[in-house]
Parts: sequence; structure tokens; C-alpha cells
Amino acid sequence: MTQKSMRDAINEALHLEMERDPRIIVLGEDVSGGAGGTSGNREASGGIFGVTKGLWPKYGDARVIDTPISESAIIGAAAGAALAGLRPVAELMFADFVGVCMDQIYNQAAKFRYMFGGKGSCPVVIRTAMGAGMNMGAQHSQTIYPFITAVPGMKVVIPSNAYDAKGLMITALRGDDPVMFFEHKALYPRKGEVPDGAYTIPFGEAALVREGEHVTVVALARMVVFAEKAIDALAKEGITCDLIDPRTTSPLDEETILESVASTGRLVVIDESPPRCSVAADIAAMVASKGFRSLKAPIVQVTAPHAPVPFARELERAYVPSPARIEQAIREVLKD
Amino acid sequence: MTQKSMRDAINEALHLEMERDPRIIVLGEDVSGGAGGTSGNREASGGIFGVTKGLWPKYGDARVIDTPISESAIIGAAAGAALAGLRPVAELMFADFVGVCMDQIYNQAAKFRYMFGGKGSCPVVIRTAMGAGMNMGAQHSQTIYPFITAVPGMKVVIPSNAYDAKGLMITALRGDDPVMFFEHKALYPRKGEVPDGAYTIPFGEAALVREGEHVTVVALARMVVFAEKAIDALAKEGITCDLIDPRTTSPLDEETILESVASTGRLVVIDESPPRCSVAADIAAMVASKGFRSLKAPIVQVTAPHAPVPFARELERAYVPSPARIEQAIREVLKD
Amino acid sequence: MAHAPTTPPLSKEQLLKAYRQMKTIREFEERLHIEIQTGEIPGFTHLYAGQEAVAVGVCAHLSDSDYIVSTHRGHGHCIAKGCDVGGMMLEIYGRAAGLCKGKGGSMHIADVTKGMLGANAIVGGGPPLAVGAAIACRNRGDKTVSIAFGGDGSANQGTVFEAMNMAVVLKVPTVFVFENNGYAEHTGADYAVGSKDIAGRARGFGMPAESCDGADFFAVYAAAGRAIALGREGKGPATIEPRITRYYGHFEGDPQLYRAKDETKELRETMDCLKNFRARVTREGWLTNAEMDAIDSDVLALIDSAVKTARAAPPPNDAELTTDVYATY
Amino acid sequence: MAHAPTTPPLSKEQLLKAYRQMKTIREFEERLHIEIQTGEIPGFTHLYAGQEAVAVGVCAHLSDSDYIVSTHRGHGHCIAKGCDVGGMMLEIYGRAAGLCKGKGGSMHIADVTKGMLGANAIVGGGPPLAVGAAIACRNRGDKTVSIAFGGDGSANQGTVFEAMNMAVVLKVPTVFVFENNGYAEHTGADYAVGSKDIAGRARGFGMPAESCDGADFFAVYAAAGRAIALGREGKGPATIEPRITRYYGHFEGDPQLYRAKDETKELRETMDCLKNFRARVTREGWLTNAEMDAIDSDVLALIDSAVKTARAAPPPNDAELTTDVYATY
Ligand SMILES: Cc1ncc(C[n+]2csc(CCOP(=O)(O)OP(=O)(O)O)c2C)c(N)n1
Ligand SMILES: Cc1ncc(C[n+]2csc(CCOP(=O)(O)OP(=O)(O)O)c2C)c(N)n1
Ligand SMILES: [Mg+2]
Ligand SMILES: [Mg+2]
Repeated sequence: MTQKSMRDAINEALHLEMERDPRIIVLGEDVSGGAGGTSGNREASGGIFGVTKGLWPKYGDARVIDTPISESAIIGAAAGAALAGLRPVAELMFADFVGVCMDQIYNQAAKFRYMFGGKGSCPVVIRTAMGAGMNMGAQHSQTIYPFITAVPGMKVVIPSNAYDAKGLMITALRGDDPVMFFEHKALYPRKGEVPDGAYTIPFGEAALVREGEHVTVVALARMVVFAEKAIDALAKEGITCDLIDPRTTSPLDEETILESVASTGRLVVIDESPPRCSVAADIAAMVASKGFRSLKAPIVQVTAPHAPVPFARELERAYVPSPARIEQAIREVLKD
Repeated sequence: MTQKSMRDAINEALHLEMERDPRIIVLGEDVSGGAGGTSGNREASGGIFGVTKGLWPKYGDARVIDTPISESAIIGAAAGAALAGLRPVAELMFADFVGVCMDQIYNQAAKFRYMFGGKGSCPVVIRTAMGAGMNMGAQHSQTIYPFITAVPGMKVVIPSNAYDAKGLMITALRGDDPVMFFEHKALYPRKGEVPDGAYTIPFGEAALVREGEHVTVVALARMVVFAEKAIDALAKEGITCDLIDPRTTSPLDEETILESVASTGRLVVIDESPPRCSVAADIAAMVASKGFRSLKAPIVQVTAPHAPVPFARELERAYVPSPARIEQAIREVLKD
Repeated sequence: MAHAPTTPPLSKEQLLKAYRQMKTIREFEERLHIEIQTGEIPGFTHLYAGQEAVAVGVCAHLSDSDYIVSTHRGHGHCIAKGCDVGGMMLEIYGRAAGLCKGKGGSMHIADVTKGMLGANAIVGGGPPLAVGAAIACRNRGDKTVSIAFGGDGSANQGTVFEAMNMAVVLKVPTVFVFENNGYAEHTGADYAVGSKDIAGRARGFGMPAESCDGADFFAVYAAAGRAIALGREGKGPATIEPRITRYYGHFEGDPQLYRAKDETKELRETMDCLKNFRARVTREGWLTNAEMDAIDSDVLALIDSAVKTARAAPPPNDAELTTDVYATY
Repeated sequence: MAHAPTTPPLSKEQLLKAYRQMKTIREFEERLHIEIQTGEIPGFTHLYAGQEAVAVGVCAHLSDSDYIVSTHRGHGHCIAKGCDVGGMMLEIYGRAAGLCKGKGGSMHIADVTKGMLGANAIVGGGPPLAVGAAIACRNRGDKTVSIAFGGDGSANQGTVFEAMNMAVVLKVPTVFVFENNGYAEHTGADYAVGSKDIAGRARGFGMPAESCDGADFFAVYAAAGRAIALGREGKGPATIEPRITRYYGHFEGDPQLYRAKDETKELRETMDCLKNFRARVTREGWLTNAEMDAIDSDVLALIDSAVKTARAAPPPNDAELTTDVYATY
């Protein structure tokens, strides 16, 4: 096994599966890059974050499709191609851009199977980069996954590390349902052990990232990394936590969370999104309904504030839940 | 005071405020209707649900603007006109259509003030018809308000009756913030006492629709009507409930809910949306965090299932939370 | 005035099929118009009556391996693409045996096995899908095509413009069919289409486009044939804009206050594809009245039996509420 | 060769102002290009260098009561519309005293009091807003106009098409300025614009449109003048497509692998609006080199002081995190 970045791990998943399954196509803005350029370099980009690198040289225009800036047409074309038997991977460059193509995601791709009475499927994978931490401002830093988790018919994948990202992507590519795959920008360069071959990780199975007895901590994407830091710091004081990474928010592995809460009696949920109608709220509500009897203390939610993502470094840093805030939240939930 | 339908109450609010404030304009598809028609009748419609009736004859093309089917341009134009000093009311014919104009709602109108550092405001009111109950199928029956409640910068109004609708609309029209105003289709014909003149209802103040001692029930829009039925039936058995209608989900009147839970110790939340990242989850999570110590029993959420809205009468009826299901939920929360 | 016998542009069998389909659509819609008044049919329904020659004129060129996407006014497209009429009626009644198990309804009828990728209740929802299906066609290399049906109103939706440009860029076989029936709900096409020329706007996007008489099956057939041939030859997308009318309101229940009194009455005289078709094929000696009369009675019987079956059929079971959300749970 | 003295299309004062603005934009961007390499500037930044004549040639026609909407590449538009250069620099550094208190950043600079309704990080986000501002202009009846700046890439976004059609339908004074700099990120305009002709496509929407040399201030000024005059006269929208180039990558850090080696080096010779302007005004005898040299040193000092001030300025306070979300809480 070698150390690979999350970016490379996802790239590898795409390479392996495109090789295996000729129905897979990739489309989006600059997924290859260089079309119509003056250098003649027809892979000038490989995706603005480099996740689709090397695909165009192997599979060419038919399977790696650079598009105009037309997100509704990108997602719609992917969904239509999926209905017609292909397995498209559409890149939505930034998750924030869901606003210009939301209909094709939530009213079209997500609902076809149901509206068609189960006759037909729409196996499209929408990859998108999300998250704050790079001072990209209010329209390029959002997490957005609550919008999609809310949508019946979509599956929602939110990996926190390279290994999971690769396995979950392969699962997405082999499944028959529409999937939205959220890649945290700040995690792209983070490395981890990733086997070279193909492997799958089932949806709806959380990862138990740390085991402990005092508190159940649930976190997603970059927040898993921050939660690890907080938890490891507290471990030195003898405070130990279960750290659960749901990996997919739809389906959500309720069981693992409920089992952990049953043993710890205390829940802290960490979410980079603003608080209202968030995944943090969703998980807290689920436990307040289904795990209430185990709870010994109020559920603590650590989220961004109810505000857009600010630009200035200092403000953005204060915006995103930090290891320090997570540590403090864990101490708080232990107060009584 | 006279009995007026919710449709007429909202219409009256628009008439009164357009008279008062020349900056108010109304725009959308068929808000007047008849442009380019062969009958010469230039108010052939008055809005597909009749909510904007009578405005065009009074205020003409400059202030009552029929548009092409271009929702992004409708909402965007409304937001741009608001930045430029007008007070536009944009009609999004069905709430389900947010998918084709979400960017203008959530990345533009909602974020301007913050991104501009407080210099400038965007007082646009987006009116939209929502909800199931009329067998309009998966793309014309959704509630959508969780998407918008999640968005910092937007205010979200969800009236349950004619009186509130009028007062809340006037508040929206006099405020300086972008507001999304959700009108439940099934409530349009429902009548209630509505004074003729102008009055306002502040945002963020819930209505206590019923007072009781055993259970706190929170419900929105049509679910308030259903909850009343369930609660009145139970009252005959001596089971009494607080019924809280938040009226606005953003801002949310947390205090009224928490105070009620402090006295009843039991919470049932009713929401017509599917459960994930819903307003039901949002309220349940808030109470699980801030009102935990008052709770004597698991929070019960009554929502639609995690599925698109089905077409067939029988299925749609089973989809929407019913008075019977609400009654059952109240009994359940009282079990221990 | 007697003409020398001419060669029809379609085989006799094809002509009979086209007539049967147009008649089936007409009767399907006329009957729905009546049945809706009983209150038995849920939801709201947009009738296609008047526009039959467009759906049939286009789909006469297609096989099951070609694709279409449709609109809220989709019954005609479904029938022309070969969806089962009984299954459609059951669906519109919201029955368990409906084409979509009663979950879709009038605005969401689909049959992927027939290349019918769904009616669509979002105006402009379909064309991006059609571009995607056309990518599949192109990649398969089997000369199949994909058709995006839409109205004059849909022609102003951003998603549609994006689809048009993307189809040109990717040079995929999508044919955009803008059925200009003069109205989008209660608003006239000449008001809402700034250029007042949908085909011209399509040419501005860099694809061939022509308008034609949508009440003349042969005109639509010819225009669609040219557009579809380009697609099959790998020459990219094209647009046709059949000018047509709808006999009924936007949806059933629409008082049509935007329309001149008696407009539809007159149009039923002057713009009737069935009459036009019958006149032409008999004049040219391609079909006889007797042949078409026989089809007429077949069709009436078919529709009547579809309605009777649908009325008597059971609704879906409540357990169906949460099935078919995913392929795998 | 000596020419007879000609009458300039702008007053001397206006010419000096135009030169000053173009030079300010150029130096602002050249300096940012350097400062960004220090790592002190947060986020990612899109430089406007090379395109100055477009922003200035258009905005030379405008007053504070006219509106513009801008893009991710907005610095030039901001400066041309009169935003405070020091405030902009502070904003780009993310400082409390920035034009938007450091909350917006490079991609969200706005100054509503100057009619500058915001840069916009959503491609295609602006044009619908410009149509709305134009409704306000029309309703006020004060002959003001609203300008939608956008790139060749933005021209393919559905929201932009919708805005164009709606402006025609409502006959409002919006001028669409598509700055065709040949690329959208790493993709060529001729690839992504199916018709390869943005102005022609605009004409298809039913409005007058022309393209012009974007490196020639006077060409842009004239084309924009014609388009804006239509708006002021109540004749509805128009489009101009200045053809231009950007000297830097899409954003700072872009290795520009899609561009021929030395392309930008050559273009700096052949497509430089400042050089073109200087050559023209001196040739025609409208301005002297000395006058412009004086402006040059003013501008350099201004930018230098803006940078120094910004570097030393304090960041926003954490308490600012949750203010300005609403006007009323
Ligand atoms: C995105 C969206 N906007 C608005 C509507 C409401 N709506 C349904 S059909 C229609 C008119 C469509 O007109 P046209 O495309 O001409 O089709 P026609 O009804 O004439 O067949 C409208 C506005 C919708 N369903 N979806
Ligand atoms: C909706 C949306 N899609 C994609 C992007 C990413 N993006 C930012 S700028 C850009 C290219 C824009 O090209 P163009 O309009 O030509 O402007 P230019 O950068 O050349 O000034 C892209 C694709 C975005 N910001 N918003
Ligand atoms: Mg129409
Ligand atoms: Mg460009």
C-alpha cells in the first residue's frame, strides 16, 4: 500500500472503473481542459482540482467531455445519458453551484425512478468540491450537502479521507442510483494509505474512527480531521470518545450512532454547515427521537454560525468549527 | 371584520401596500396574464392561483410585470431591482421550481448584504405556492422550505391561516430583508376573520394556537389545521396540548417552543416535508440541545416519508401526515 | 380536379399507423376532457388535442431505440412513441397497474423501454436530458437520435438554451421540437419570445432550424425528417418549430380569458390535422375513407375500454409509498 | 505624417479620466500579481489586466445613478465605476476597513452608492440582476441604464440567456457586455460558444449587437455609446462583444497550459489598450505624453499607498462574523 492524496485516490477510482466499464463517461467544465486553446494541449487541466487527470488521454472526447459553463445542461445531460444506459460522472466544479442546476439534481435525477414506478434507473454520479478553509468567499466555500441529504432518491457521499473516498467512489460507480459525491477541497491534498486495486465501501455504514467511552462524537469530511485532533488531545486527560464518521448521509447509518450513544449517553455532532436544517440537526433529531432514553445530557451541536462564509482569513477561521471548539463542546457535554 | 380566504387576504395585503409604497412592483409568470393573447383581456389570470388579481388594472405594466418562463431571470431581476431601490414581489408559481432559480435566491439575494459588508439591502419578497394535497405529482407538491430555512440571509414565512398571511405579508413588504413567503395551496380557499385595513405581524413570534398541559405540538402551514383537529379530538379525553405555529421558520421563535416544552416535557413536531434535514428535525434538534432537561419522553417527529410525493389519490393521502397520525403521535409521546 | 396518382412519402402501412396514432391521441384527449368532469381523475391534466400531427409526424421517424423527452402536455408524445394506451389511462387515473404504478400521473408518464424518457412537469426540464441521451446515441454509434419536445413557453427557459448550445458544441444528435401553440399558460408566445421567432433564435445558436405548419402531418414529417437525418448522419442538432394550436385550455379548467371568443371553435375548422390528413391522403389516392373509418372505430373502442378498465382498476397499495425511491436500499 | 487636428469624441477632461482609470486598473492588477506571490492575500484572484479599455470605455458613459453588475474578474469594472481604490485593496486583503468590511473579498466587491451592484462569483449570476436594475431605471424614467458585464464563458449560462430574452420582452435599458477574452478558465471560446459568435446569438434574441476591438478604447467607447443610447432612449437592450485578451492566467496560479507559449507576451505587444490609447491621442493631438506621464506617476503612488495601507490594516473583529446577515434581526 502506498500513501495517496484524496485527490489521487478519487482519480484512481475513476481510472479503474472507466477501464472496467465502458458505459462510464465523465463530463464537466475543464474535466480535460484545453479545448479550443492555442497550445494544442488537449489536457490542459484534468479538472480544476486535477481529479480527472489522465482520463482524456486514455478515453478521448467520446468519454471525457469538456462542456460550456452550463451546469443545468451538464447535470441534465448526465441524467439523460444515465436513463439511456450510460454511467455518467458529472463534475460540478464547486458545490456552491448547485443553485444553477438544482432542478436537474432534485426534481429530475433523484425522482425518475419513483415517478416511473421503478421502471428505469438513473445511475449518475455528481462529483463536487465543497467546503471552506481556502478564503474563497461566500459563493465558493459552502458545504451544501444538507440540501441534497433532504432529497429522497439521491444518495449522498461525504468522505473524510483518501481510503474511504476511493472505495466509496467505486461503490457509487457500480450502483444503480444517483449519487452526489462531496469532496472537501481542504482534504484533496491529504494523504492516507490507499491500496492500488479496486475495492468498495458500502453506503450506509459509518466508520468508527476512534473508540471511547465517555462521549459519542459524529463528524463529517474535514470535521473528522478536526474532531480527531480534539479527541486525541482529550484522551491525554482520560476523556475518551467514539468518533463516528457516517461517510454517507443518505443512507445514514443510524444504528452505529444509536449504539454508541447507548453506551456513552452523550452526543456531540460536528458540522461545517450553518446550523438550520443541517445534517447536525438531522442527526441530533434522530437521536432525540430514537435514542432519547440513552441520553444523559443535552445534545451539543457544533456548526458554523447562521451566516454566509466570510472572506477574511481571520473571519473564516472563526467561522469553521475548530479543534478547540470541538474540544470545548466535548467538555461541555460532560458537564452533567 | 369579514371572513376572507387566505388567497384574498394575501391579495389584500398586496393591494394595500402597493397603494402605500410606489416602490413595490410585482413580477412573475401570468401575474396579470393575457399579454400577447387574442382576447385583448390584459388581466386574463391575476396569477395562476389568483393571488395577484386586480393589481394590473390598477398599476399597469410598469408595476405588474408578466414575464417569460425564466425563473432565474424573474428572481434575479427582482433581486437586482431591490438593490436598485425598488421593493419587488416575485411570484415563483410553484415552490418546486426553486430548482431552476435557486442560485438567485440563495447565493445572490440572501447573501448580498453580508458580502457587501452591510452596505446595501435586498428587500425582495418571493411568494410561492407549495404543498401536497391536490394530486399534482412529484414536481408540483413539495414544501421546499427546509432548503430556504437553511440559508443565512433569507427570512422564511409559512402562514397557516388568512389572518396571519395578511399581516406577515405586510411585514415582509415593509422590511428590508429578502423574504421567501410560502403559501400552501390547500389553504388558499380557507377562510378566516381578516380586518380590512393594514396590520403587521412580527417575524420570529410564534402563535400559540391551542393551550394545554400535556404535550407541546409544533406544526406549520396546513399541518396546523390537521394538528388542531387531532388536538381537539384528544381534548375530549382530557389530553390537552400547546399547539405552536412558528409562522416564520427563519427567524424561529425558539423561546415560545422551549417555554412550552418546559411546562409539558413532551414534544411532537409535525412537518409535511420528508424527514431528512427538515424543519421538524431542526426544531427537534434545537429542543434536544436547548430544552433537553425539560424533556420527559423522546421527541416524536411526524413527517412525510423519505420519498417523492406520489400521484395517486390514495398514495398522496397516505404520504401527508394526517390528523389520525398526529393523534397517534401525541398518544405515543405520552406513553412514558 | 383529378390529379395523377403520386407516390406517398410514407408506405401505406406507415400512413395507416400515423393516422391511427393521431386519431388515438385525439380520442384519448377528447375522452379525458369528458371524464375529467366526473371528478374521478386526480390532479391536473394538460390536453394535447390539436397538436397530434407534431408528435406523430416526428415520431414516425423513430424506433424504440431512439429517445424522446416530453413535457407536462405529454400524452401525445407518449402515444406516438408507442406507450401502451391502456397503461397510460391507468396511470392518469392513478391506478396500481398504471405505466408508472400510479406514482407518476399525467405529467410523469414514461416508458424507458420504448425510449420514452418521461413527460416532465418542469418547463425546460427535458432538453438537457435529451442532450444526454444524444451523447449515448453518439457514443453507441448506431445512428439513433434523441428528440426534445417543448413548447413556445419552454423556449425561454435557461436550461433549454444551455441544452441547445451544448448540443451544438458536442455535435450530438438532438432535435429540438418547439411546438409553438401560441401560448404558455395565459401568455402569448409573441409577447414572451422577445425575437418572436423561435427557429431564428435556434439558428443564432448555430444549428439549422425551420418552422412548419404543425397541423399538416406531411409538413411536420418532412421537416422532422430533415432534422433527424442530420442527427443520424452525425451532423449535430437541429430545431423545428411547428406552428400549431391547442383545442383546449392550458389545463383542464382553464377559462381561457386570454383567447378571443370562438377562437378554438374556428381553429377546430381551420387547423385540424386529422381533417387535413384525410383530405390529402384521399385526394392523392393513398388511403381510402373506409380504411380510416375502420381505424376510427377501432380507436374509439380502444379508448372506451381503456377508460372502463382504468375506472374499475384498484389503486396502489399504501406499501408502494416508499418503494422505488432507490434501486438499492 | 502630420494630420490636421481632429475633434476628440470625448472632452479633454474625459480623456484624461479615461486614461487615469485604465492606468489605475493596469497598475492595480500588475501590483496584485506581485503581491499575491507574497502569500499575504487570501483566496483566489482573477486579474483584469489587458481588458481595461472595456470597463473604462463602457463606464465612461455612466454616472453614479447608472448601474453595473460585474463578475469574478471585477476589479476593472469596480475602478471604472468609481469604487474607491484604497477600499478595494483593503477588501482584497480582507481588512476591516475594506469596501465590504473584509467579508466579501476580491470576487464580491460592491458599492451600491456608486451603482456598482457587485462583482459576482457565480458565472451568469449578474445579468438577471442587471435586468432588474434596468426595470428600476425604466420605472424611474430618468434615462439611466444598467450594464451586465460578463465573459465569453458566461455567455453560455442559462441565466444569461434568460436575462437577454427578458430584457427584450420588457424593453428595459440593459446593455450586455460580453468581454470575449478567448477563454473561460481553460476552455476556448470558439469551442464553448457553439455558434462561435456571441453578438450574432444576441441578435437572434432580438436585440442589436455588435462586436468591437476591446483593446481600442475608442472602439469600445463608440460601440458602448450606441448601445447605451438605445437604452436611454427607451429602445430596449443591446449587446456588445469586445474582443480582447487577458494578460494573466484565469486566476493567479494558473499555469495556462491551454495557451501557446509566448501568447501573452505577444499580446502584450499587439493588444495593449494603454499603448493604443497613447498612440492615438498623441497622434491626434488630443493629449500630450507629459500629461499622461504625470498620471502614470500619480497612479503608481496611489497603488503603492493602497498596498501599504492594506498590508498594515487590521483584520475584521470576530464579532463581525454574524453581523450584516440581516438588516433587521
Ligand atoms: C420551471 C417551470 N415554470 C413554470 C411552470 C408552470 N407551467 C407549466 S406549463 C407552463 C406553460 C408552458 O408553455 P409552453 O412551453 O408553451 O407549453 P404548452 O403548455 O403550450 O404546451 C407553465 C408556465 C412549470 N411547470 N415549470
Ligand atoms: C456557475 C459557475 N460555474 C462555474 C464557475 C467557475 N468559473 C469561474 S470563472 C469561470 C470562467 C468564466 O469565463 P468567462 O465568462 O469567459 O470570464 P473570464 O474568466 O474569461 O473573465 C468559471 C468556469 C463559476 N464561478 N460559476
Ligand atoms: Mg405553448
Ligand atoms: Mg473569458
